Amino acid sequence: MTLALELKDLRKSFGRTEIIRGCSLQVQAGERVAVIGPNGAGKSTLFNLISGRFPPTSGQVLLNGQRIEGKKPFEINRLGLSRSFQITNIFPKLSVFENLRCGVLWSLGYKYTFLKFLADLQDANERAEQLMERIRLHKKRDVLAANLTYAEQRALEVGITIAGGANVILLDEPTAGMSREETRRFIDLIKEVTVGKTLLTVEHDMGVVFGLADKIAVVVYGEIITYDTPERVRANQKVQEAYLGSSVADEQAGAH
Amino acid sequence: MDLPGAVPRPVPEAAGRQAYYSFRPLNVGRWVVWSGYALLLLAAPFVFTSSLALTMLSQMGVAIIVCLSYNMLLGQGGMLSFGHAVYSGMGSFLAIHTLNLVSKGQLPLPVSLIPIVGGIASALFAVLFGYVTTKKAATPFAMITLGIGELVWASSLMFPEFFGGEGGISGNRVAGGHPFGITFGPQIQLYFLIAVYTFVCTAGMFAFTRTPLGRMLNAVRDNPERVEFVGYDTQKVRYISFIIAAFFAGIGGGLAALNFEIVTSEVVSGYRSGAYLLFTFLGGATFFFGPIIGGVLMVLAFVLLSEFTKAWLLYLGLIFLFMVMYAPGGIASLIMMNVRVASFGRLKELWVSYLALACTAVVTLLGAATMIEMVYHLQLNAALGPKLTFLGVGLNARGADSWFGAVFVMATGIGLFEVSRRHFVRQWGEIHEFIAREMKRREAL
Amino acid sequence: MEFFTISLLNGISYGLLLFMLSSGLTLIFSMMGVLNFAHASFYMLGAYFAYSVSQLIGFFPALVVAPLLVGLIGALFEKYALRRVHKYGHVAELLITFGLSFIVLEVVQLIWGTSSVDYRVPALLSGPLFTLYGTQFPMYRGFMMLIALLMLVAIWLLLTRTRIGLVIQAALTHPETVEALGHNVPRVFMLVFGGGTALAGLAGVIGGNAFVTEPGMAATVGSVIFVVVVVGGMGSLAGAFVASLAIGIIQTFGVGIDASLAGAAQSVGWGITPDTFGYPLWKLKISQIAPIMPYMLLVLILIFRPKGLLGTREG
Amino acid sequence: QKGETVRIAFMDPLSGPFANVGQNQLKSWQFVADRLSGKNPAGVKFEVVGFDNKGSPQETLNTLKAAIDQGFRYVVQGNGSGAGLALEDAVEKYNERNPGKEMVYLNYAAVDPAMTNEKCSFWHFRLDADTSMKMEALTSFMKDQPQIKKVYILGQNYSHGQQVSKFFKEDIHRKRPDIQIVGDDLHPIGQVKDFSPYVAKIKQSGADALLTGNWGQDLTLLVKAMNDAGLKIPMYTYYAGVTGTPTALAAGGESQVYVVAYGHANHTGDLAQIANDFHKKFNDDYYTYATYNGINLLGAAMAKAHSTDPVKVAHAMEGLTVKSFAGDVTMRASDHQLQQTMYITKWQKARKGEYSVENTGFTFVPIKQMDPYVSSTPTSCQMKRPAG
Amino acid sequence: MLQVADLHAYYGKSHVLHGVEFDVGEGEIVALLGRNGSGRSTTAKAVMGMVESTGHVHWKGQDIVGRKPYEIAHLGLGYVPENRDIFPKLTVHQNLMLGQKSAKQKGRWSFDDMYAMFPRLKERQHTEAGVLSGGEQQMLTLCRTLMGDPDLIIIDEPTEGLAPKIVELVGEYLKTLKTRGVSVLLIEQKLTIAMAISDRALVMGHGSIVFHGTPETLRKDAYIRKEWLEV
Ligand SMILES: Nc1ncnc2c1ncn2[C@@H]1O[C@H](COP(=O)(O)OP(=O)(O)OP(=O)(O)O)[C@@H](O)[C@H]1O
Ligand SMILES: Nc1ncnc2c1ncn2[C@@H]1O[C@H](COP(=O)(O)OP(=O)(O)OP(=O)(O)O)[C@@H](O)[C@H]1O
Ligand SMILES: CC(C)C[C@H](N)C(=O)O
Ligand SMILES: [Mg+2]
Ligand SMILES: [Mg+2]
Repeated sequence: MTLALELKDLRKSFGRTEIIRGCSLQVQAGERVAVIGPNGAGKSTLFNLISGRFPPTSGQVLLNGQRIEGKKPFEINRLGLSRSFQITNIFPKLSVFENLRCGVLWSLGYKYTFLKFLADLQDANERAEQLMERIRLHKKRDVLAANLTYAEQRALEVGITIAGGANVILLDEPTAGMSREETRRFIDLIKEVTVGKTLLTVEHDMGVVFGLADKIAVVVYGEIITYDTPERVRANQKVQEAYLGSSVADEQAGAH
Repeated sequence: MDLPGAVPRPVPEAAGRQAYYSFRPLNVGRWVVWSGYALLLLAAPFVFTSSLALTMLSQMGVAIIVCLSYNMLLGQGGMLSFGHAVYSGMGSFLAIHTLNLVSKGQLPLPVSLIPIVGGIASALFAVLFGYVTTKKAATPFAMITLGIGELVWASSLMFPEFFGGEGGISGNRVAGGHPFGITFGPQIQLYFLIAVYTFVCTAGMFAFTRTPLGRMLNAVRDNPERVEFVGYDTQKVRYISFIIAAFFAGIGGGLAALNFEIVTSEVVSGYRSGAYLLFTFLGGATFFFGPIIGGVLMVLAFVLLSEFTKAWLLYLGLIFLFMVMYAPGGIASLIMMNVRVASFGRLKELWVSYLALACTAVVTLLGAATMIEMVYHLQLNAALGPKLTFLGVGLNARGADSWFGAVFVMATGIGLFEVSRRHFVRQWGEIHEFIAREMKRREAL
Repeated sequence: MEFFTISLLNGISYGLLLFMLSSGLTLIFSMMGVLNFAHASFYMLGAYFAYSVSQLIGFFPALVVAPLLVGLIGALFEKYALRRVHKYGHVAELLITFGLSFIVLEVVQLIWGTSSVDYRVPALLSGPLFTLYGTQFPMYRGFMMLIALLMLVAIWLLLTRTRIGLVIQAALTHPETVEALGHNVPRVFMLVFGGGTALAGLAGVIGGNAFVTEPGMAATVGSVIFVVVVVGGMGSLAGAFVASLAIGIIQTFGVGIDASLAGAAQSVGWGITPDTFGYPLWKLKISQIAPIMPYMLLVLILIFRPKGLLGTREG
Repeated sequence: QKGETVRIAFMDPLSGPFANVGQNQLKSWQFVADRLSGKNPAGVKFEVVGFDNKGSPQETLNTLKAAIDQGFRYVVQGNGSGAGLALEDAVEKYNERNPGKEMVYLNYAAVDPAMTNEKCSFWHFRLDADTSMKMEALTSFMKDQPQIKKVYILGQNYSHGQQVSKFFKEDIHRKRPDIQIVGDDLHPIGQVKDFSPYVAKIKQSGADALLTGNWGQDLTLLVKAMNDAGLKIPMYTYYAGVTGTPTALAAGGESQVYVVAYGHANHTGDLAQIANDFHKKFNDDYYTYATYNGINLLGAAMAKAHSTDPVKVAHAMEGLTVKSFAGDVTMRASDHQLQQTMYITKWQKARKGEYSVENTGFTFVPIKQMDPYVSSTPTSCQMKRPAG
Repeated sequence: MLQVADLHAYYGKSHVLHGVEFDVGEGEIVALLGRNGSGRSTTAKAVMGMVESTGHVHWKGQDIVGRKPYEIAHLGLGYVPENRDIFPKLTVHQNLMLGQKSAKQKGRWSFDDMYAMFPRLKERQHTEAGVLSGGEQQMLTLCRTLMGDPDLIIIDEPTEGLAPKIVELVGEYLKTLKTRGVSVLLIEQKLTIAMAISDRALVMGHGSIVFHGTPETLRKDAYIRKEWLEV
């Protein structure tokens, strides 16, 4: 197996506080990894560093063996890494279809062209159309994204993320704010659309985590304290102390 | 015409979907709208024939192009520019210099192509200035355009060698060869040249909204951060669009140069830039065709309103105030709201209300305008006696009866307007509830 | 030395004047995010009110009354117009103030006529304050500087001693939540806008007779005050203060510098003659462009330090 | 011809920042036209209608079209050389393209020399004196002031200011080569709020006189700054008399300001009468004396041509001499520039019987009168005259 | 303390609440449960005067329908909105300051109490709240409202996005609120915690209250659970 993503002693400080304190991680291609950890541990920050939203203070990020740390988000995206956001981040005044098409365009090589009509780009349109069906928003094709319900917006968020066909996908709390039932359906959807891709996801819902992940990375205080299979992580004493707490988590995990 | 930002249309029939996004040149609605537009451009000079009307029509064509190009920035890219006149103006200057070269026989270029020279020149300026301008978005962008605008304007007076000083640069458009006897001397010939350019540029800019770059420009407006995560460099999207907008603005400027045959530094002034901003907004920045209305209104306001009343700037200010407050989407949004109502077949119920609203509004305005005119008269022409005529009615600006009459007319107007407005609001609300239900129903199908 | 001292003095006093003109704008811009294009119009109103009021009850009462009147108008404008368009975003807010500036201009001309009015510096404050190297420093200018400093202190107190600033900033993103926490948001907005415009009015009272009270006075200060706010850093009062002084000093010394690109080229051995390409640009002296240097500064700052001198955020 | 009504289109800013000047001048034209209607040699009536060009060259072209549509054949304009040059050019082109419908343009205040030199037109007649002529008059006055040794030139950085500087240097070099030019500064027009740095610079240069072509705020602020700094050197100016400026000057206290102009506030005779009546009627000053010459010139030319047809009247005006408020004036045929008496006036407190300008208690008193030949300048105009 | 009767609420034209009825007593924790979109948040907003509403809301004997939100807040009602409306440009400490109704106000809670409850917040005191992690933001909103010293606090989904351990902590904390005499109206999605700490439970469906009882009865009532809580 090849490494899709590798972090080498990644560090990030904001001002004087070091938020990420030397994270190293190796993700095999096609693996599904859940990143868990207490609030403020640095999970979203880790994603921000990987996806180029912030440059790391030190350390390396390798995507398919190529160093990408310090690159701009669009450069990283073009190399095949795409992410979603914890707080919904879509194009509110464009329709669902347009949102998805925006996600598709670059990867099909249309770049900054203004000499071709969008309508003539059969491949882009078909891709966006298929994607829309896959995230089950085809009924809302021409609704402005701002007018979607919360769950639909979350789905669109993930839709845009996978639209470009990136093979490494980072999802930050994709199910936040959804009801149990919606969450369940949504996780199925994520599994379905990321088949064959490398997936990293942040989640607090242990049910989701244990249902989805091949491996779990536990981030505490800016460090990855364990990186292992779900079973072993659950059994890990340190994880229970720092994160899971006692009964609640078990019950939640068991709920599915 | 289906325009970006328009109200969401109902989902098309499943069978039609395949054809939905493929370009259909024979889309009936679009065909009708565009030929109507062309026809309007063609027929206008035969309806309005005076020489003032002709030159106004020509200026409208120019204003339409420039306002549309401005809206590429404002409406489509969310870039609030205070310096668009720099680009239309530079187009004008380069065009007039080119025209003079042609006149002197140093450049074998048909006069009809000079606007393109203006466009290319502006685009080159945009390559230069735009690079720094579009580095930023939002307020910093607006402020850089303000700064560059002020600098260019100040320079335009300082360098008479290029800008011609106070007198500007004049030229003679009757130059070069005269194919088919077209000299562009008579205004009507020039009008048709402008009309052709206006049509082509409008089509071109509309087409732009339908291209990948045009769409990404919308995306950058809505959420620049996310754009970076789908592979695009927002700065580059803004930069390229800025250059294209400048290109069209330059064409407009070039046409203006041919129209007036003189270009003075006012064409790059901040005042001009402000006018483009205001009228684009007034026409409606959220719809593609809004700036067309804005351009027409701009010429009407500057040329006609000021002839009609000395208080024109006051009226203009008030119109803006009320438009921004009550119709922030501009006139285009008012139109589109009614089109939407019409598409659900409910417009015809409204015409009585509209008539009532219009009549009462006119009465109110009449009263208010009478008072404004009397005040202006007192201020400006008091020495000529208190008598004035307004709309054919003799008034006495110092007479209680005139004032009483005006106040009475206005008060009545306001009262009746309020009554019809309430009625209208109820009706409008009811119709929109109906539309919302109807849309849900269709969606469920 | 003599020239340097006098120029420095001139620069500082001009800088303080700029700060006086723009302090209200800074307040409104930093707190409410509204680019108030009518700020200069309120400045003009202050001057005209002061002119009328001082004819009735004298200059010093006018110093208080005129700004209050202007502030009242500002508050009413906020309440009945600006507030309604807040939800449509900053462009709409900006445009409505744009519209207002037209209206104010016309109304001023209607009431006071199109020419300048005879608004003079009161006898008590005219005459020189001191004389330096044979150049007088006018008392009124000293008074102006004093008022500018008082404005700085007043705003600073407002920002640090009250929570108005916090309330407004919070309300920009989540007005409803702020209300639910027990703050009367609309009233605070009205106060801030009224206060900002009152400061503009005060600047008008002082500036109106120091310069000329005429309908064109708003247009002449119109855009340079934006430069101050942006260069200083949006949202930073201290920044605006520093920027005012910097612009004042740069501009004043700029006037004294007769160097040009042509001169520079000559000194490194290039001959620049009237036939050289772009000669007008080469021969331009720094002193000739001194008054437009603020705009250059604006552009440069935005490119290289978009946060402004002391600002903390972009935009 | 007798009893006929000649309609004149007046095109100047009637709204916006320069409205005060435009409104005053429109009233001046109308007032004089009214007064001289029927009482001119041709016995025609004059009617002046205002068009608002907002001071903009492009808008001027629109108002010209509007006037043409409404059948006007005479247009007057003056406020701003930008609009003037645009109008001159447009009238020329219009007349060429529309023979039989010619227009005549009387320019009463646009003073860019180009209009009667390289850009001269047969259809344009200037009633004011251009910048170069005023400079001739001004330097002729200054050369007799032995106390002037060092002059500082300050001006607005646009064509007018640049021309003032250029002409001054040429003329003074010719007339008083010993006068030193200790400073020659240009500043952007309308951008300077605080002139004290300039005053400091002037003071440092040791100048004993200041020459400026500034007008409007740029002039009043400069004068104020000089007063404030206590720099008491004489100022030689062009435009201290324009509406609003005297009020602003008065508010700044007493100052040594000299103005060069073709008239002044304290004329006697017919013009004084007009000024007084005008003031009574409008509570405003009559200072656009060119209106008087303009209407007289038209009346005389129409009498000479026995017609009100613009082409004939234009030909008749060439070389025509009429009586003005200050001796005879002649419309020079070679460039259509009126040759007239020039004055140097000084700004000072009005004594009894002197005209109080803008009710300020100050006035402009003539301290030197110069015959037309003094200010006459050569022209490079190559007049193209239509046959007729 | 709080009595709600026949409460109707509207978003523009759409009628969302249809005669909601319930009450909260002193020192009581009442859980308001229901599916997404059932109208729980709207109920909270209606009580706070943040949506157009008609009917009766009595608070300490006064009818507060139609009052402005800030007036209601001054009467002692506190509200924690559901989507973490923290003020992003202000620091954590400033956010807390805004919770106080006036600078001088002395309430049951001090800054130190808050920082003791969530030490993370203390660490991040001077950071802009906008960069806080999602969970930290959630803690901040809770504390911010407490700073206003409310007698009744309406909390909309406080545990959203919190780590399991923190969820437990919040539950504990709500219980201590109760001991200090503060009533709680807890809007929740997660049955577990709501059931564990509340005295009474309400279930909402389609804009009205469909169940009213103790957590035990609710646990037993399979029909209500199936029909109105699970899908
Ligand atoms: N730009 C920034 N400046 C300063 N501090 C920051 C910045 N961004 C994040 N932080 C801090 O870094 C820490 C980690 O934040 P992060 O958002 O990565 O947490 P998280 O693990 O995603 O938590 P949660 O599960 O609550 O979302 C937090 O304490 C946050 O306040
Ligand atoms: N601002 C709004 N405008 C129009 N309708 C709204 C608005 N907010 C909520 N609604 C509608 O009101 C109904 C009740 O919404 P509410 O937010 O009260 O539900 P909830 O029970 O809190 O659900 P959630 O789990 O999503 O928070 C929903 O159907 C929703 O679509
Ligand atoms: C306003 C006037 C004083 C302008 C002057 N006539 C000029 O040509 O510049
Ligand atoms: Mg996070
Ligand atoms: Mg809710």
